[in-house]
Amino acid sequence: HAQPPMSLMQQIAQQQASADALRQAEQEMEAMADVFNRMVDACFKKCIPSKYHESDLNKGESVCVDRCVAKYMDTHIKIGKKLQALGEQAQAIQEQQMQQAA
Amino acid sequence: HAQPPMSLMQQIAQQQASADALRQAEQEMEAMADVFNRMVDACFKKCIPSKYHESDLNKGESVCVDRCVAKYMDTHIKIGKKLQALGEQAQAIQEQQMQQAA
Amino acid sequence: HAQPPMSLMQQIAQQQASADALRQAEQEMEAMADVFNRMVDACFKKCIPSKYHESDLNKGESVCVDRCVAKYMDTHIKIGKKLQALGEQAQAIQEQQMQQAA
Amino acid sequence: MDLSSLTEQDRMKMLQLLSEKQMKDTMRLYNSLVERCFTDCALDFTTRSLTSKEEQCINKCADKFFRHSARVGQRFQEQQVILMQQQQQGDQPAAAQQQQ
Amino acid sequence: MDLSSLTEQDRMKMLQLLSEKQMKDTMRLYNSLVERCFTDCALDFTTRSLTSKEEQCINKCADKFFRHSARVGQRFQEQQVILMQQQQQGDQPAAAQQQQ
Amino acid sequence: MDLSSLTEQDRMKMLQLLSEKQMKDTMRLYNSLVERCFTDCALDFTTRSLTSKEEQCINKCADKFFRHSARVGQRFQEQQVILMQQQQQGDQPAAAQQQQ
Repeated sequence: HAQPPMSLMQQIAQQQASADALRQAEQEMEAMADVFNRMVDACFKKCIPSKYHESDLNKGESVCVDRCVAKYMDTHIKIGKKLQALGEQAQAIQEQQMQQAA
Repeated sequence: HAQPPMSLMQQIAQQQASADALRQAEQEMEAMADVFNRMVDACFKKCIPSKYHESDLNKGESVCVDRCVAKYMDTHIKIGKKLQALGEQAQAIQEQQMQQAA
Repeated sequence: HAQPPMSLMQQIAQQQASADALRQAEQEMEAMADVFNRMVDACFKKCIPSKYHESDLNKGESVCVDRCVAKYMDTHIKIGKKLQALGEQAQAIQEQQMQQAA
Repeated sequence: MDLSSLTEQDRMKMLQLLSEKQMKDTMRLYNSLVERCFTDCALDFTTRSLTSKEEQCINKCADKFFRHSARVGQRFQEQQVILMQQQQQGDQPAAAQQQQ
Repeated sequence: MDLSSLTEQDRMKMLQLLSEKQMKDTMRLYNSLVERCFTDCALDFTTRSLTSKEEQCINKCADKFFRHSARVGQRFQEQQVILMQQQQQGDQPAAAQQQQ
Repeated sequence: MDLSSLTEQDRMKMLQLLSEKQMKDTMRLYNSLVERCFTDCALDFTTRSLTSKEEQCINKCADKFFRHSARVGQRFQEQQVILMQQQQQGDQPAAAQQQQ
């Protein structure tokens, strides 16, 4: 049952990679759930009057919900691109500063 | 100090059961705290005008808070039963589908 | 490479202290982030009209934000002192009760 | 999500995590639903128990929220599928294929 | 909560968890109280420090919230006890015994 | 924060934690920004895609929020430094040195 050193290292590295993938998957699940929950809330506020006359979604509410989801996703994507551009900009400035410092 | 295999298995099973019970207790504590915090918020909004004329709860506010807690708990129970019924309904449909598939 | 028992104990104690410090640092980070996020939200509501006429913060908005942060921190400190006094009061009552029980 | 690097043990952990997450989400849904329907429907604090009018409102509120939430879930999934297809077709602008 | 299956070590962990949870709850209470009283009381942004009127409002807001929160806590506990008793008496409908 | 008692291994963990925390904060910022700008800007539900007016509003909303958030961050840090200096000078009342 003696383990050669290299194989042990590999084993540890594999376990680390697995733990990292697990944490990342966990974070992605949470991020997705957060998006969904906020969308549910936002579209409920936009489309469902708080009078609750009946249990069903009526025609007008249903159409509103469909459009609301589409618009929400659109907003999500647009702001995502903005954030990405901002991140790249910040990185470019940082790199420029590091070059000037060198 | 040699451990027979069965006993080791039992030990691991016991530790697993303990860890599971710990996680469940943790979740229950969090769920309870969430209920309480939301109730505090909801009843503050319902019963305490945001003028804050004095530090004490006056008579009217106190009575309102008591009734608010009772109604909130009632709502909690009613919606809980609804969720449970819905869960059972979903399970029944799932079982029906599995029988049809078999 | 044999470890004398005492040293092992010390090692375990050191690891425990380290794990505790890690958790505490984690909690402090989270508390700080919570303060900041709430302040950002509160001051956005107080100072930025939801019309969004331009991308920049205008002069009036900027001045408002600066004052808002100062007032928010002041509120934070004042309520912190209140909580502390309350905690000490509760502790004094508890100690008194324990003396009476003894 | 790239789960190919997971060990067998972590795969099990993943499933447990998923079920815990689901449990937590259900709790959150439950608690937020109670808060919402209570806030919108409990309007009379001259009594200690829910009036029949309040109770009806709470029932409709909960039903409506379930249906709303299910509908948002469906649309969300559909959009996710469209977005994935677009990404595979080489990152075309998302808006272009979503008109009306 | 069924804690009978806990090992001695996990029982210790449980206590630590409880105290951490309490710490976190206190933090959350603190931060949400600041947010609430600031939002309701800080209304004048022509000055950089709190006016005496704002400060008085914040003091009353915090006091009132503590008392409110304590009262809700008391009532909540009482209701929990009633609910447990009802469950032991064989799951009778909760509403029936709570009238007025 | 007293991190002097951290082992080398936990120091590494701390850095990882920090980067995960940052990741999470960015996610939270992202999601809350989407919710805020959507709520304030998406007002017309007779169409399925954002109108150009809505889109402009969302752009300005996001820009404004970034700038707002950055400004609050700066002021917050400045105040933290002042508070620390005051603590080192022996806990003088915080309000006294903050007038106007």
